[in-house]
Amino acid sequence: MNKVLMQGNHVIAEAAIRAGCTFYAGYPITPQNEIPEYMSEQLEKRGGVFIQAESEVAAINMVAGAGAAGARAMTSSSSPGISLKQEGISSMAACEIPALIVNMMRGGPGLGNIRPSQGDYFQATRGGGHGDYRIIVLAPASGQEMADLTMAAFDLADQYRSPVMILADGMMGQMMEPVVFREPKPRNYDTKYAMTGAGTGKSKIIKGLILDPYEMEENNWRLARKYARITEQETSCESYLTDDATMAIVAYGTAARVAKGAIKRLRADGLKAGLFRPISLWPYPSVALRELAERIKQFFVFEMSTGQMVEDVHLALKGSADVVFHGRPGGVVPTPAELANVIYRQYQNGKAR
Amino acid sequence: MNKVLMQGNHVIAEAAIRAGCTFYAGYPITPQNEIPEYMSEQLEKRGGVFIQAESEVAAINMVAGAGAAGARAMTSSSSPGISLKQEGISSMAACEIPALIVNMMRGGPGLGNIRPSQGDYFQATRGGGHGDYRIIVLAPASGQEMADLTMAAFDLADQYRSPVMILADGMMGQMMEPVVFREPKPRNYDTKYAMTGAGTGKSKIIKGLILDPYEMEENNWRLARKYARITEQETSCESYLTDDATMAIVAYGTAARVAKGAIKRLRADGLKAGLFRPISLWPYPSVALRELAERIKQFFVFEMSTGQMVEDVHLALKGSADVVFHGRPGGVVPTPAELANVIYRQYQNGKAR
Amino acid sequence: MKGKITIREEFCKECHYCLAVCPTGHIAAGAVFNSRGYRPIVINPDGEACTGCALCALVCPDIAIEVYRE
Amino acid sequence: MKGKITIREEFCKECHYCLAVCPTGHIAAGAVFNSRGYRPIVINPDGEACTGCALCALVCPDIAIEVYRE
Amino acid sequence: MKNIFSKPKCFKDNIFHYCPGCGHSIAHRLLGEVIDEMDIRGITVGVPPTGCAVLAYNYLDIDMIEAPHGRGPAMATAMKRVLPDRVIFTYQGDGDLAAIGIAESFHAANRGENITVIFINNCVYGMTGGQMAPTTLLGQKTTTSPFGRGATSAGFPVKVSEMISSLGRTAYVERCSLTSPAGIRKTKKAIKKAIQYQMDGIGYSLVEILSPCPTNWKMTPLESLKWMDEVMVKEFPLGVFKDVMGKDKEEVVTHAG
Amino acid sequence: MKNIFSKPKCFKDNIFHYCPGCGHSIAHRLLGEVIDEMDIRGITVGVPPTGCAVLAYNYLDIDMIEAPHGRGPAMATAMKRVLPDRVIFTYQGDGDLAAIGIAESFHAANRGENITVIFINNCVYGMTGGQMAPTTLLGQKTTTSPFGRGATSAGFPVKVSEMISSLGRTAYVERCSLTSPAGIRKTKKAIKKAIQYQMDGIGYSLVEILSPCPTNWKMTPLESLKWMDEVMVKEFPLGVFKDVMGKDKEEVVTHAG
Amino acid sequence: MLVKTVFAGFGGQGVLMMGYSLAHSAMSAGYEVTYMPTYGAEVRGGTAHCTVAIGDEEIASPIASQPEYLVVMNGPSLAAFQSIVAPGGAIFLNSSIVNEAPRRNDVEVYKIPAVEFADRLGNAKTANIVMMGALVKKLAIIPQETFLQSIEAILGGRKKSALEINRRAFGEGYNYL
Amino acid sequence: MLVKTVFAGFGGQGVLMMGYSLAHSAMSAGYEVTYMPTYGAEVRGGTAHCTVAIGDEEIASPIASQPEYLVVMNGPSLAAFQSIVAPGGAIFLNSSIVNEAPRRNDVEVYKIPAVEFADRLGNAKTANIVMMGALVKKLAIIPQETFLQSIEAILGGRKKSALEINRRAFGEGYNYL
Ligand SMILES: Cc1ncc(C[n+]2csc(CCOP(=O)(O)OP(=O)(O)O)c2C)c(N)n1
Ligand SMILES: Cc1ncc(C[n+]2csc(CCOP(=O)(O)OP(=O)(O)O)c2C)c(N)n1
Ligand code: SF4
Ligand code: SF4
Ligand code: SF4
Ligand code: SF4
Ligand code: SF4
Ligand code: SF4
Ligand SMILES: [Mg+2]
Ligand SMILES: [Mg+2]
Repeated sequence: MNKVLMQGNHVIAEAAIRAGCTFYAGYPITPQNEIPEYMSEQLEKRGGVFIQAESEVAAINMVAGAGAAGARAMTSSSSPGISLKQEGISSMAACEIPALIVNMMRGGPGLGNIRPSQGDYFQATRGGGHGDYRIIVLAPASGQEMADLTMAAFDLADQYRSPVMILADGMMGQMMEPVVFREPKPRNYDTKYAMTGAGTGKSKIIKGLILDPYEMEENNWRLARKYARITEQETSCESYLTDDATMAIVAYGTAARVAKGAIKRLRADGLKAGLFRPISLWPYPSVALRELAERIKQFFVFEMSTGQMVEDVHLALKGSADVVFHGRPGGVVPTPAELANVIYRQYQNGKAR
Repeated sequence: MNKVLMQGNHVIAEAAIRAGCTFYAGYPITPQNEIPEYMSEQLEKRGGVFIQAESEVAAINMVAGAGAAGARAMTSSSSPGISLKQEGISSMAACEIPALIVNMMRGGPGLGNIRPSQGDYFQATRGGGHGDYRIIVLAPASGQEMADLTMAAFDLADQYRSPVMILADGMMGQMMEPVVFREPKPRNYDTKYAMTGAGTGKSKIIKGLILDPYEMEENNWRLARKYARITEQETSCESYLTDDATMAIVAYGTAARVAKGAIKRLRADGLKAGLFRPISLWPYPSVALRELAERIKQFFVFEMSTGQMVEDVHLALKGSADVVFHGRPGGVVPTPAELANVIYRQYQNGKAR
Repeated sequence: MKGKITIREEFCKECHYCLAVCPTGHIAAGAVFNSRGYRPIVINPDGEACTGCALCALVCPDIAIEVYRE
Repeated sequence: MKGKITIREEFCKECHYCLAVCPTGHIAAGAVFNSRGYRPIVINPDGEACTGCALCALVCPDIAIEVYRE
Repeated sequence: MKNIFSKPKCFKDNIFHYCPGCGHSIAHRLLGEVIDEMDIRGITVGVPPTGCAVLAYNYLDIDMIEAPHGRGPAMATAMKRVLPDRVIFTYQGDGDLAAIGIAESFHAANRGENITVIFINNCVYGMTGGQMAPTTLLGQKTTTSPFGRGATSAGFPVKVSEMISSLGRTAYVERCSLTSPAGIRKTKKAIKKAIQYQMDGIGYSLVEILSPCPTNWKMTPLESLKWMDEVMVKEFPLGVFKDVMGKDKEEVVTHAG
Repeated sequence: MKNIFSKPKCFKDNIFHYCPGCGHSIAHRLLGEVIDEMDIRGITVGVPPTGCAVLAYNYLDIDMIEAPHGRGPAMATAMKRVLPDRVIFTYQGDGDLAAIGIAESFHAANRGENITVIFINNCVYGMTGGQMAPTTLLGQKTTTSPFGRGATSAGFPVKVSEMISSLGRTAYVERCSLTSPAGIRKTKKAIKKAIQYQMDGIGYSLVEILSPCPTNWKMTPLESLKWMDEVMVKEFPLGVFKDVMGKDKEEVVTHAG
Repeated sequence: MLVKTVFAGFGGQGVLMMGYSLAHSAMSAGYEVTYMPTYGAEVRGGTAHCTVAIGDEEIASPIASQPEYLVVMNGPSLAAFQSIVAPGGAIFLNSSIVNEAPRRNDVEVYKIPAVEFADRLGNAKTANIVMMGALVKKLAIIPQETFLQSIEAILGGRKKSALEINRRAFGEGYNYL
Repeated sequence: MLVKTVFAGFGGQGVLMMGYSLAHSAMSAGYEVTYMPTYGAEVRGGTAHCTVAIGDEEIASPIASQPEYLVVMNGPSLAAFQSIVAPGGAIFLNSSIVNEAPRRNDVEVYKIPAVEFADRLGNAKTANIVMMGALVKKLAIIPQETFLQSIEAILGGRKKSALEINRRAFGEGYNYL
């Protein structure tokens, strides 16, 4: 097994190519420029198509075209660029076009800055676009997971004919870690829908327009059932040191890494802390969290935002446990020690012991 | 008081002009074309500026420019067009530029159709754009409210230096009802920030870029405090026949109208139904709903979507009452009788009596 | 008779492009509504014979005319 | 001496545009780093006198040169 | 007697949803005839627009994928790059191509994507009820230019063929009109040539088709044709604007036929 | 002795964040000098881009409002319409103007908005680390064209001045270069004229400024100037492309100065 | 009280105007009222229709599922809409154009040769006003004069003579039943 | 074990390369490792820096708050970063360029005249490798040879002679302390 030291952005790009991605379109934006840069060189060398699109809007629609034409296709951007893709994403969800969308989040709203942040959780999980739809959102917390989830994302996209998003941030994108690229699954999905010309058979249509409201309603429920199926089958999370824990931090991505560091310190200081880390942000691992809440009654939600995922925690727990929120928005990544201090202060009066 | 019979779209446009709106930019899309059409004629006649923008993206940024220049400015669109405005909205929230954005929702996702729908609730209330921000979202349920809330929206926008959205749908936009235009409040707000040239004084900057993450973090919390202030002061809702009710429908906009019709029927059939109607969707009237739940333990959430606002109901109630969801997505507006039937079936076994 | 046309009455939308181009006056405006609210053209009882030139079909936006020739 | 320049050392970024245009060779590359890691230009001890032509300032991207003339 | 004219083979037999006298359905038919004649139904993918022609797939019996308003060229770009041996065309209105989609149109053309753009210029946003389009004529009244389009606030009509043909890597650009049998025949020839160029790998082609929208022009169909011949074509002269295989710019004829 | 050259009065005294030899700060200074000379600091509003010049407000002591990437012309359009007696300019890079913002740029120009666009062409996306821009030259290596820009996949460089000047309602378009004292003086004159035209109500003006980006070109500053004079200017010839008050197109000079 | 009326016909038959005038006059007569037109591209080519609801309290939904009244201007509209009329309701037929008879036998049917009347008045376009005369009479909740004033308010600065024709058209319908 | 090292200097001094080579060799030596560079426009003109964390279990955060080691290639970087070093840690100074002495007296300070060494080897650009020699020695967790192999792996197909200079530069730093 070949371990390589690679920057997160490169890991995603390389994993994508290994997973059979043959089409990339994107528009530069920090902190994810290394993805298009890598693609511009590697796809060209390895027989794929790289297009630097004129905008994020063009990029997402190119990816829709490539995905509809049967290619494994992807785009990547960061927060403001992802906002521009929302009509396209909604349209792809409606048209059920598989593709990978990467969001390396940065500080927002607006231009904000280019530091790591988690302010786009709502946008990713609630549909920043219009209408009743969801996309699968995966949040890696290490270089290795960047590789693995990128490959998994293409499979999920194919399996459910849906756009899938990798939601990470500037730190995940820029950091280098050792990574092992696993063998991707063979692409073994029905692609009969693909727009390749009708041949001698029936012609195919891909569309989101359904003028009749009752037909549209039925279609909305059909999609809703698909989303329910995904929720049942594709939810994933990690529980870390929760077995004996008296309180659990809930955090994803970069925040979860910081939390792990904090947990070591907290345990050294006598607070039995654990971590519940959602890996799929949509579907949210509500069931697993609820199960955990049967034993643990103190949850400390930590996000690099002013509080977004915390809503999913509340929705999962529905009042069955105490939930405290701590946020560090704007591009700040606190140190494990800082976070441990906050948590320690919160629970030191024996509350959570 | 002069009562006029006017289409919802025209009501909004007229109310806006009366409230001092002097700038409109927008791009055609059904079912809100009558807003730009009205504006193209009336603003021209009444000394304002109408621009048919080249796209929704251009329109929102024009409105940002006009708002920043000190004008009362607005744009309007429907679902797909609103998706395209998300980067602009996030940017305006970051730059704290006041303006009115109207979304006459239609069936989605994607192109969908042009019938009335409520599938953009998440997008409107959770920030379809990137980063930690909120905009005020108002949901009128009658022609009169279209007029009143449009005027109120401009005041809120000025008071909080924030984009404000009117979230309605094709039915609200197309339907005619008698309306009385109230006298708007005088525009009495600090507009020192406006980009009018520095004169002989200090120059001003409007920006969302804050490269230093700690400064950005502080800014995010400052905005969060503003949002908390709005939540405290600007939440609004209507309670209808809830005093003696054993169950309450929770619905907004068009759905709430249908619900009112259903309630009459249900009460005739012996089910003491009431209605809780959020008028401000963000900030959500959680406190009022929670108070209601001290007495009523059965809530029936009805949306013309597959279920979006229901999350806010859960978040407000945190398990303290039973919540049932009923959705009619895709452009369907059920009749009051249909809705009454569903509710009756749900609660007839004495559960809610 | 060299040519012949058949009119697909449900397709015709009464635009009268065909009338304007028919060199022989073979077509006339109709008077009877179809189910979609249009009055399809009819063969002009007073017109000359159809030459099968197909000009009417060429300009017809609704493929409402089929043309036959010997 | 007809002219004179002063160099704002913290502003200079060592691009040497000024060197390239000074008609009198009055400017020379510097050797000492400023706090921002650049070596600002210096007055060339071997150069001719400054004429105050201001070409150096005109091309300087960093407004690092002020020019004086009698 | 032999049938010498009926619907194209690659057509579904649906009644068009278009208004009486609308040019869209003529353009559709011509496309269909070309696809038949070139025998390319099986390898062609069309990208209809958001606009009145959004339902083009109800008529053309070929693979079709809807594009969000204005984004057809971006989609088509990707499809052609992924499937270089297929025939890919977009079909776009003037709002779609020249307003919301100008960026995608400009850049696909500038890149010289080997696709074909069928561009229906009817001076108006048809589908949404007759608002001003980039191509609306000066003085023309629409629902959003109730006093007539004024250059000071809305600018001059956008000349798509002129602009696109000025881009280095475009191969073939022609403007045609549907007002007469000759114009219709010429349009068909242009479509065929455009697709042939694509198949021969010569590059990006655009056929601009002046097309009546009687409904929103508030004219009868026949009045519409007259207005096109007398007024519209003055602003949008017909002719070949670019043909990298022939002379660079044919004489510009100002009337159809 | 009299000070005959120091920072413009309308400048804040901050050290530029630009790289050594970057042309942005020269353009800023020229703008500042023009604002001083025309005495319009108090009535001017600038719209800096998303790009290396996003922080222009750290230097120019005038009212400034940041535009989302590419949207400056839309913002400026509205500001000028709302405040017709103010001087409104956008300041935009080639990515900002010609890639993501081409639609807003094209349409603001086509409407003939009475604004001034200062357009910095440095053949590259500076801020994001040197990716290919619409203006990148054929064969030029960038971080997203590692084998050099190829026409077949990326098309020819976009000629902004040429395209904008072809639009009916634009008033004044000139391309200048910062490679020499004469070029810099000419650039300043162009900026001044552009703003004068705006103040006189003559209409839309655009000054394209060829500007070095040594960092992303991977050259020294002086090498950059040489490359501009020897290579870049061949693709982007200097001169006045449009001047509705003078002759329509001055002789196009191919070298700065 | 809550009365809903659906108007249907081809575009160009003044269907939306009929609904609007009813809603307007009902408003003037002091009722709560909603008017809901068809909208968007679907109007194109096909049939147009609209719904007016008149009530004495706030009207829940402007969309009629079971309207008490249906005014039908052409054959296809009869086919499309007759089934939705509430039992015991009424259908008003523009019998000049609609030859078919309604299949429904649980509703009243009024046949008004509106085009003939209108033609006789010299303006075929007023057929819709003729129909309104009949409808307003049967509705019996809006005073004749209120309706006529609404029509005049809506048509605004039109020529006196045109207004006069409308008054007479209305009268023909009103008196026909 | 968890050791964090911050490298800082001007762009062009090979600062990112130092961090990368350390991370790479630590990975080869079997450790968990993260490497975090500065990124984005802030690199421009200013100082560049990066952080390497080496541990024997999963590393929580790649961002160093209190690094044990600081390698400083120029004066401004010393000013900017000296305060963050953990008490008891160490600062490695490129003393050829950094004239200032650290203010900290709770850390060890190693001054390496790296540019002189590098100049003597005929390639001033290898000053960073000289520094690495000193650092790797003091870190004492990565075998010399492992580090040198990493350097060679990173530089890839460079000329033998260049690689040889690097080896010697490394040796100079290693043996200097
Ligand atoms: C993002 C978005 N904006 C706006 C619309 C509404 N819309 C649909 S078609 C259209 C314009 C149609 O005009 P044109 O492209 O000229 O085509 P035509 O109908 O005239 O053939 C508009 C504005 C939409 N569907 N999506
Ligand atoms: C919507 C959006 N997309 C992308 C970016 C990232 N971005 C910032 S500046 C820039 C391009 C800068 O290039 P250019 O406009 O040529 O300006 P320069 O820096 O070269 O002066 C890009 C792609 C962004 N901030 N927002
Ligand atoms: S085929 Fe020719 S002659 Fe016959 S009806 Fe048509 S146009 Fe007339
Ligand atoms: S051209 Fe076609 S649609 Fe028009 S009237 Fe003739 S047959 Fe009918
Ligand atoms: S002012 Fe002229 S002579 Fe003096 S230093 Fe500058 S360029 Fe040289
Ligand atoms: S031109 Fe300015 S910045 Fe460049 S070297 Fe000379 S003084 Fe320094
Ligand atoms: S609105 Fe115009 S373009 Fe659309 S179908 Fe009708 S005539 Fe054709
Ligand atoms: S990257 Fe280029 S454009 Fe940006 S500041 Fe540096 S030199 Fe100037
Ligand atoms: Mg059109
Ligand atoms: Mg640039």
